[in-house]
Amino acid sequence: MIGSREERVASPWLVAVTRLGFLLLLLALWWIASQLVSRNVIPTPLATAEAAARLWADGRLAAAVLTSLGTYLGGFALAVLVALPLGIVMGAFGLLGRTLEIYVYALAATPRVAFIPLIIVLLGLGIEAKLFVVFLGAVMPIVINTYAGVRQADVDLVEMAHSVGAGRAQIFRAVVLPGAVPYILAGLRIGATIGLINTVVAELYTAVTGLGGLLALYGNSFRMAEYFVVVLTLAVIGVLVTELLRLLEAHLTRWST
Amino acid sequence: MIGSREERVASPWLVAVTRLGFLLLLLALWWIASQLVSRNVIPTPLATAEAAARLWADGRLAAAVLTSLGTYLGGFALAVLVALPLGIVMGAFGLLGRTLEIYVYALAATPRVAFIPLIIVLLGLGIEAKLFVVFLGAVMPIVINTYAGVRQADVDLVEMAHSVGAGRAQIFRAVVLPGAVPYILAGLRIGATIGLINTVVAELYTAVTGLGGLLALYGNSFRMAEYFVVVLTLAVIGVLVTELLRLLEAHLTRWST
Amino acid sequence: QSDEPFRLVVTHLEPPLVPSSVMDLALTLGYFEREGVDVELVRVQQTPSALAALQSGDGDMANIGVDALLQAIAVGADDLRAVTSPNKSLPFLIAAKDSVAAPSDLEGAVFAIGRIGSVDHSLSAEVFDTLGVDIDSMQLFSVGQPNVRAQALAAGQVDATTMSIGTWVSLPDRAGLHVLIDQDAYYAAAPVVSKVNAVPASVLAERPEDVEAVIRALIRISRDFAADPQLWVDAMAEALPHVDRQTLETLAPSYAGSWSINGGMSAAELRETTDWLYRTADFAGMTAPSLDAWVDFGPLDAVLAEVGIVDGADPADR
Amino acid sequence: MTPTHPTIRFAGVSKAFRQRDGSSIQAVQAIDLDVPARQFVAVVGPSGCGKSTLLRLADGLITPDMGTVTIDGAAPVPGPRIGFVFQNFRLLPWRSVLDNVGFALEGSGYSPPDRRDRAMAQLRKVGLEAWADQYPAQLSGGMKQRVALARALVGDPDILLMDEPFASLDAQTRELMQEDLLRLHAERQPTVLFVTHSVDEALLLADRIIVMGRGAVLDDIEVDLPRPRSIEGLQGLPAYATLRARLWSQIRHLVLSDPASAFFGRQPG
Amino acid sequence: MTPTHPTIRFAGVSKAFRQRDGSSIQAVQAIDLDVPARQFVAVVGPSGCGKSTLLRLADGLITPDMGTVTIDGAAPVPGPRIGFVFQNFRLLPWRSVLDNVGFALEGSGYSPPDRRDRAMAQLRKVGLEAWADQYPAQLSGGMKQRVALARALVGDPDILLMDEPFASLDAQTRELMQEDLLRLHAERQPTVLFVTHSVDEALLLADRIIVMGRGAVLDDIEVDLPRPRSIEGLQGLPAYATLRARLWSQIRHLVLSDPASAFFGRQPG
Ligand SMILES: Nc1ncnc2c1ncn2[C@@H]1O[C@H](COP(=O)(O)OP(=O)(O)OP(=O)(O)O)[C@@H](O)[C@H]1O
Ligand SMILES: Nc1ncnc2c1ncn2[C@@H]1O[C@H](COP(=O)(O)OP(=O)(O)OP(=O)(O)O)[C@@H](O)[C@H]1O
Ligand SMILES: [Mg+2]
Ligand SMILES: [Mg+2]
Repeated sequence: MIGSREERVASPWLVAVTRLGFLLLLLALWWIASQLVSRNVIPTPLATAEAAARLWADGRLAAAVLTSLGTYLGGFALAVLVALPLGIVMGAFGLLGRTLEIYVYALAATPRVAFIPLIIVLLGLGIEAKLFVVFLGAVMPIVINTYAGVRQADVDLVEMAHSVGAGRAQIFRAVVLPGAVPYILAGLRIGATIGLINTVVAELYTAVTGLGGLLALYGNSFRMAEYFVVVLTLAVIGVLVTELLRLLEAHLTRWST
Repeated sequence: MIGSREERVASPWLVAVTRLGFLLLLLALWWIASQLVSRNVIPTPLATAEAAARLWADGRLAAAVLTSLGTYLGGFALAVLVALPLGIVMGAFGLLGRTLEIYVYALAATPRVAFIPLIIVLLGLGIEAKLFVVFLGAVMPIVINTYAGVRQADVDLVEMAHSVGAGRAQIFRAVVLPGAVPYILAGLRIGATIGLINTVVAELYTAVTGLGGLLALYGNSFRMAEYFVVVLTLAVIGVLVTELLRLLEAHLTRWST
Repeated sequence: QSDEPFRLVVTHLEPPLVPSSVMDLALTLGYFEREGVDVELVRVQQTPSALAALQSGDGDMANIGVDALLQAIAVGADDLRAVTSPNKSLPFLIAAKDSVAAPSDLEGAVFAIGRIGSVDHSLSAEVFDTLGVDIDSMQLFSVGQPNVRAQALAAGQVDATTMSIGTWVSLPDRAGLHVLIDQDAYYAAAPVVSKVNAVPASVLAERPEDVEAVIRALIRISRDFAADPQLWVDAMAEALPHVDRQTLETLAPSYAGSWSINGGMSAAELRETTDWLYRTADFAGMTAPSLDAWVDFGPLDAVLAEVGIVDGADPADR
Repeated sequence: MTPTHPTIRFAGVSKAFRQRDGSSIQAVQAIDLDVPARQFVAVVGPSGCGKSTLLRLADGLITPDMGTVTIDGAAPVPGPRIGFVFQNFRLLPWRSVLDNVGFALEGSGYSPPDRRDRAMAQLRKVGLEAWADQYPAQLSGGMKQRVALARALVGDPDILLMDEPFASLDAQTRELMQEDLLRLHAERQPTVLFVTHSVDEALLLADRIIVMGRGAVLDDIEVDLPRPRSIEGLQGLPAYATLRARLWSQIRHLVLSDPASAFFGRQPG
Repeated sequence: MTPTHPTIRFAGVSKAFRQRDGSSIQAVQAIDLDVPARQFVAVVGPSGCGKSTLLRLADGLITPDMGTVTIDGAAPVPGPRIGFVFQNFRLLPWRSVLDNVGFALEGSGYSPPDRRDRAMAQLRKVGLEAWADQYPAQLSGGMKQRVALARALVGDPDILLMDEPFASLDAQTRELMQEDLLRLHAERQPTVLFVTHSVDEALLLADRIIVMGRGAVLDDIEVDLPRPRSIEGLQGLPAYATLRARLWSQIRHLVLSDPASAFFGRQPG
């Protein structure tokens, strides 16, 4: 952060206003694009709003959102439960970390689609398979960032903690984790966005349900206004979750001026 | 990092040995899985090795790797070129960052597949569309981590830089960026892995080429040994790129004991 | 005429084990070349990508599903026209677990479809209907892509599903599975044109000779294969060295009547297909277009005038 | 560069910091203070009384809530012409010792080799020439402080703002550094604000001593001792003993009269 | 807890640090040193001579390359019974002042309210009771140092390792803290290793003074001055003047004789 220490916090009101301004700009661009691109590939904002009202009224959108949210939040929660301890352990035990990291990266770099046949055989087409696909997508960024955060722990503070006789667990809880919070939260943000993407992937490649199912339906029948409604719904879910994470971060780093 | 300051660096030899040991463990598990899972869904390691030799001999794998690498590295490079400045600017100008962040998260949370029809209409089926898909995947983690890293800049050091009369650009170059290096590198790692995944996605959804093409080909015709060869090739590329990033990180953080 | 290669978009990644392989083989066997057209095959995974390619100008002709073409035209892409069909009847079949001995056993069982309202769903419903089985008595499970459906069946996650014969024969291990309804019975029950080659109006206007040359080449190769199925077996064996020759030998005779010798465009069949599709859920509330809103017989008729119509093969009624 | 001799002026300056619980701490309160050109002013006062805040205000690093800070009539602009030694060193961990010192010159048009030479010369003056290529993590506390000192001095500043610059140095090195600082002041005559905890150090170095307490200036003492000064020389002078006693009792009074202090009301031991 | 009175013993202890360029710095070299139970030992010496390293060795935070460090015959085990005041404070930025002090008790079986009470009592002793709920970023340098002091003392340690614990305190607060430390030592008689840059402070507090130079122990001086001591009281004693002069010239010699020092060969000013 640059600028003197004192200019650091933008007022929430100002932020709201500039965000709104940017939204209007995006809407204008969208409208222009809808006019320029031929063949109705891009629906107008108005047509999209109408489609949204329609989908909301007949309850389809809400039902799909609920289904997808269940998959998404479940898979993401699993990913957090696995990734945090794994990242921490990898960061804490240097040799273990260095041993596992290449396998973590290898797994992270392998497309989820590639595992779909295997997942279907082992987990079927139902919620287990979907949760696993979401989990696979969200887990890696959290592991990678947590690992990086733990390795960045302040050696002076760790030495201080040793000097008061703190055990490994306590050093983690009191020194290493609080220091890694900004990393972990950036990892959670990335994991949350990728988890959402993978929710759609899961809904397309195992039993077709939820928002992914709607996407396929409207995509294949070229109902672009409805299609855009689904895409925007996904974007809104993404924003809500990452904003919640921002609040969490603000809470966890309230000590910094 | 825990343990006293002195235990921090595992010898490269030891790391190589434990990695190899873990690899053997994985191979053993793979072999067991290939025996247990019915219907040839999992080929044996041996069958996979034979398929690899075959694919390598007839030049198909090498050609696909070259094609995919071109797309991958091109798209990733684009992502880095856009994401670093964007993340930095968002971190530097608090209001701008707070304004844009929700849109960045929204974009990050929207499945790439959802944009494919639009991308094809606007950019066609060729390399431009592919580069763009890779770019879209890799850019977000880098932006998010760079943004987080820049915001974590040490306020004391920034104030010191102000006191010697450093300008914004210099403060960035000398204080903020070096401090954000671990964040940026974790972001690059995640971006690199997602970029690789998106390379495959791009190759599946636009003109089918490269490793993504092979994956679809062997997947659709259930040639699992060949399929595994492609998956493993992707994993190896992921490992190579992230190891290169590790070397870069070691170079950039050589000052830390 | 353009010096650019003529880009033919196909939705398969290697010559498929069905008659639409003529597009790949016409290239490797030099049929296009002989007709004086420089064809470049562009491979995509699915019909939506192929359609988008036509719209972006990155493809000149695309082999796509009729349902997708009609959907696209319905929402405004009204300059696309079907000009020929090398694979009007996709050889679909219904495969099932051995425990499902007869279609009636499927009541209460799990049947996998692409998704509610998709073509495979509607077609299968039609097929079951003629056999006196109500598809709604089954648990329908939306599973998406054909290869995923096949995998789900192989993994025992569903009891039966529709797939193409090509997918069926490439399944590596069919133990415990069998064909419940074969492709002939399937087509007899649901005789609709499934795929056509479509071109945008701009290509029709700017490169008419190329369009005709492509159609001519496809007709010529289809006629050669119909005359001597062994030709197809040889060509496929060369193109797909990993496929068991025995498989090709078995498949070849079953395609005897499937080659589009006259271009595969029967006005009556196309009209029926339109009507049928517009009765399915995906087209609910829309009115069926007239034939000339999505078909252009012009190029095909020009070709047929030159090469003649073979009687007793696919009808060329207008 | 030829030195200029600026005047620092605080006029009614107040500065508060917000605290976690929403209340604020008045770090500096209604300060009126003129530091004439070339003057060497020491600032003493109990822990937390606002000394560091005063220095940051003088450099323009923070802006007052009320009142104005001016240097020769204009708002202060931080830069190498104002050397600042921070209480907590603030070295860039990713730069070598040499490049940390050179950092202060980067905005000011020196060529890189020039910068190196000047930084190296300054390192020599603080006895760390041999450490030029090491990183801060490898230095002892006193060595870090000397690097920070070198960085503040390398730009030939016209104003020196020093926050306990010798606190981490051993007695002897401190004495030698004090000598060097006195020589520098005699030669180039920068205007100096020097925070120290040592009354003796203040008396040795300063023309004038400001006593701060709870954010305010409580006393302002002219040090009319003859120069050149040395500890030994001073100790014989009656004026020195008087001043020392006055300062000592001032601070003692401040510490013992602060109801928030643990030493409130305690009798001298 | 009832105090125990441990003996610290260094036997042939050497410790080197690797440098960037591959060479190493011999921070501490062949040190033989016995600190008997209850003794208050001050360590003085020029910047970078290995004082902080000696303390870290005594706490078991680093292990010697050669030789052994023992406390009552066993290898040292860091914990709240050994209080360590670090030169650079090392407060946890994400914990309140109170919780920073309480941190030293977390491994040792006190109940949370007990911990709070003890930490609060200790904060009161350093005059920061009112700051208990603030975070370190809001403290001045001297306040941070006092929090670090409170943390080291809160466990009623039997051994105190203090690295310039009063360096950031104003003269008066420092004097009061020195009194408190002397009282504590008289009452509980912990074994103390106390690094300081002030010869006067060493003479005021210590039973014995170790002079270090370039990693080695160069002198070991018994301080046979009567207790209780005070600066004023000491200044009249001839023994004090003798010791002071001896120490002063020792360090001066060390600083001026180090060929790596800027002050090498300089004549006393
Ligand atoms: N972590 C480290 N890595 C490399 N060198 C180190 C490290 N810690 C200390 N040193 C070196 O060891 C020597 C002794 O350092 P130490 O901190 O013990 O000095 P000191 O006597 O405490 O000095 P000061 O009074 O300046 O604090 C110094 O030369 C220092 O550069
Ligand atoms: N960034 C900050 N946020 C909140 N409070 C602050 C901040 N900086 C200083 N303060 C408060 O302002 C007061 C004055 O602080 P300052 O650092 O100027 O004291 P000081 O005289 O330098 O003390 P010391 O001698 O201990 O360094 C203190 O009460 C301190 O807690
Ligand atoms: Mg201060
Ligand atoms: Mg030290």
